[in-house]
Amino acid sequence: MNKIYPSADAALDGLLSDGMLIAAGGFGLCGIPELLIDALVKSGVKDLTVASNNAGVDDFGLGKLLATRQIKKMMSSYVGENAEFMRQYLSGELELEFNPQGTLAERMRAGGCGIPGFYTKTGVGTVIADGKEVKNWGGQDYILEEGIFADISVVKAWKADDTGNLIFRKTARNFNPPAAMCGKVCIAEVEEIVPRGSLDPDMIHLPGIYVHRLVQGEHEKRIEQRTVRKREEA
Amino acid sequence: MNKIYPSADAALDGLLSDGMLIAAGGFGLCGIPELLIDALVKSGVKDLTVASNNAGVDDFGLGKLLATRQIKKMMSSYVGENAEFMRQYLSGELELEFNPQGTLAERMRAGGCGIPGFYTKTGVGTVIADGKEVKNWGGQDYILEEGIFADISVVKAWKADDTGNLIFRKTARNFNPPAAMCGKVCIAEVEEIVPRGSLDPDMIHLPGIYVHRLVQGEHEKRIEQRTVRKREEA
Amino acid sequence: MPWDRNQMAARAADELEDGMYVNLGIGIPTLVANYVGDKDITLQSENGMLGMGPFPFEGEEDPDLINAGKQTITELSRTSYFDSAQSFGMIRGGKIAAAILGAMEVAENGDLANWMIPGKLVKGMGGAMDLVAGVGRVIVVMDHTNKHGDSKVLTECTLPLTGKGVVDRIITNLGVLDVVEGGLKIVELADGVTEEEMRSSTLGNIV
Amino acid sequence: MPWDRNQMAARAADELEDGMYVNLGIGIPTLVANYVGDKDITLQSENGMLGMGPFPFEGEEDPDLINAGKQTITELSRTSYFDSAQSFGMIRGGKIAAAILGAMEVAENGDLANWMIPGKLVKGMGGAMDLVAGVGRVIVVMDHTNKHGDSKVLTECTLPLTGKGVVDRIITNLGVLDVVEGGLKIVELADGVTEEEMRSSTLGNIV
Repeated sequence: MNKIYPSADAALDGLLSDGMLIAAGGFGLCGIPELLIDALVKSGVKDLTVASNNAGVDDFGLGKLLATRQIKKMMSSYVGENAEFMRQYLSGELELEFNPQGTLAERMRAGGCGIPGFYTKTGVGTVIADGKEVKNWGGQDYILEEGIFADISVVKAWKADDTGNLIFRKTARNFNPPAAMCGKVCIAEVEEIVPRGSLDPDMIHLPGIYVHRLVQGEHEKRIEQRTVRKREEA
Repeated sequence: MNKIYPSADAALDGLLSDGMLIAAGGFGLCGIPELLIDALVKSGVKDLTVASNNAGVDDFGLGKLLATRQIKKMMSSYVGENAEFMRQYLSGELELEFNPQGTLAERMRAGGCGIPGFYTKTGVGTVIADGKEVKNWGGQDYILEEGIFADISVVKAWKADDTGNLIFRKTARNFNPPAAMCGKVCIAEVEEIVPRGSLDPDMIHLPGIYVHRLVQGEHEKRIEQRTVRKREEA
Repeated sequence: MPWDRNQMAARAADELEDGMYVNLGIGIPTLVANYVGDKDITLQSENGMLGMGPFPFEGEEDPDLINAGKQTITELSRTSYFDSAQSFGMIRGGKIAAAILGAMEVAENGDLANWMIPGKLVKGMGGAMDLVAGVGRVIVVMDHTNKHGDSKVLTECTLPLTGKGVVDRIITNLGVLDVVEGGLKIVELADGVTEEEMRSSTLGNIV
Repeated sequence: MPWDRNQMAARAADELEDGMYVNLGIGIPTLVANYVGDKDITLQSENGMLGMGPFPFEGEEDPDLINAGKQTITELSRTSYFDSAQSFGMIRGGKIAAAILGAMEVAENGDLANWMIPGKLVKGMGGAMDLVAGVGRVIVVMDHTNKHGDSKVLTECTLPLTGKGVVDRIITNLGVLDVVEGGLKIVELADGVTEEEMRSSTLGNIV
């Protein structure tokens, strides 16, 4: 059972259709599936709904799919870094469904865990609660949020073994595991593929059962806000 | 901020009260908090409700707390290994709330994650669904299950650093992370405590924020079913 | 001649395809692992493991490494460990392609009873209700009749259910039945078992 | 004289106790880290990290290591990483003792608005709604008035809410207010700020 594909294009082959729902990993530009986003652009698939915490910047990440107008709707928590996004949104070309960040992450995990709905107090008393079912426990209102069941997931990990077991690196883990879990088919791009047995079974962040296709490639890993401190003089 | 206590007794000091709800990690006799169970026996705390997948065996694990009649009610999925349990249950001395195993694990995680309720199709159409709210998504019924919010959690890990970051070993992980998450206070017993910085930050199974008190000790780690195969003759 | 336990296990193994993640119950289902041959099958143990290996060699038992039946086992090069919430997340989420399970009773509508006999000692459902509700395909492997000779394939279950309408295929010593619209369909008969024999041993409606 | 940004941050740092896990928002709250002194405080970054360290030395930036403001940071010996579902699980589950956040408006009943100005560009709430709903204690640090001199401590918020009745304490350049039954209570005044000055700069009811 080979999960390794020679390119991001090949890894998406046969999986795409217009109007589909894609869950994408990453936070800001950190841990985003760069290669798969480029392949989505190339594929020309359109009218996409994309569940992703952010929408990239104008010329990187999901911003590339916005530039080509392939996205119809975003499900996100923060889209402040993307001018083209704002232009399309304000002109009515793009739909936007805001989700509190934790609600978005939990909705993805819930979808992956077969949970169609869960209650949270996040957003109670705000616009986020509009139209949502409310239930009270112990005097506190909670709103019903629904699991996200995506058609495909596109995620980025650090290392994989050939059975699809994944390891992430530092804060590049972020939304990648929950995004991977909620897709019917999950495609993962990684920096390195190692033979099975190379990774410690106790230290797998995402078991291979969640990962259907793998592609290895070079990543730009652009930094959004380069903040540094001065070395003290010795 | 010292989290390390010299003994299991000391680690429970000031936390116990009759009638409290305790979440315990472990599956069968694997990964159970042996030392903390012994300390609970010694403490004499009574009328406990214990959420734990199993109830130990007659002379080990939670069976010890059953023998002393300190448990009023168990929330479990499988209690077939414990004759004293059955005797107390059938004589009406012990209450029992059966939970499907995955529902129990998810209820613990939910409690730890501030989720008071979630929907699952596990148990629909069975006695488990009796009296529970039902909701339909896409033609399929789901039942509402509630988060477990425990007073304390007692868990067993392999290693800890002094800030409470935990690592588990193989299938001894099981219910320990969700049990740890759902307690107001979590006490963890471990085989080894290492200095902070000794564990890879990418490879922490349970961050120290969930762990309030730590104790190191020797574990019997009894095997319930010793199954082996013969070495083929060379 | 009806199939024996090993033949039933071998027939059940035919249900498995390359690349599948599978959960095997205790009893005959456990034997299925012996018949997967070259197929790339990954076994889940619902206490928190994918890639379950065989029993350890004597002296190499590890108390931290057991399966859902609490037996000592081993790991493989593909193995990963995770906690119980994650384990049942993948079960409930439909990531496990198939579960092969034993049963006390199966009904013509796919109802399954395999966890409790009222009046007898109650042990609990463990992970069975989660498995039958969550996995892609539920295959039951069992003797067609109980020790009294009564059919275990019924019009309606008499025991408390593990799941409602959850069984896809039934493999017994007499052959293979599918749960379809309106009842059960004979897919295959064991060598020498006649359709008549299958029908007369089955209380559930065969369409 | 009213407090400056650093004095406000130092005052906010007094709220923190040994052993606390804390989330700091952007702006003045970020400065709080400079004033925790010897206290054993662990900073959470909600993108998936506990034990956030300072900015890296030049040339040591790691694109895989950023905070919730997307700035490059470093790790400490206590650091652990986890995914976003786990991160907000600990926030929603009340495991974070306190969040110190900026605000556009706070009302006398603890309502908080800090994510959106209608008619202006909408950027999104990020993790702010989760934080104010979930953490043990919400401390707002902000200037008492906006650049037009209007009070930001109101009877009722005019902007879309981030959370309803969520604020516990407000630290401004004029002093410290607590949200209590019936309105706001003056806890402390900045050096040289009079009660009269605090009252006249505050639209919300001071009890």
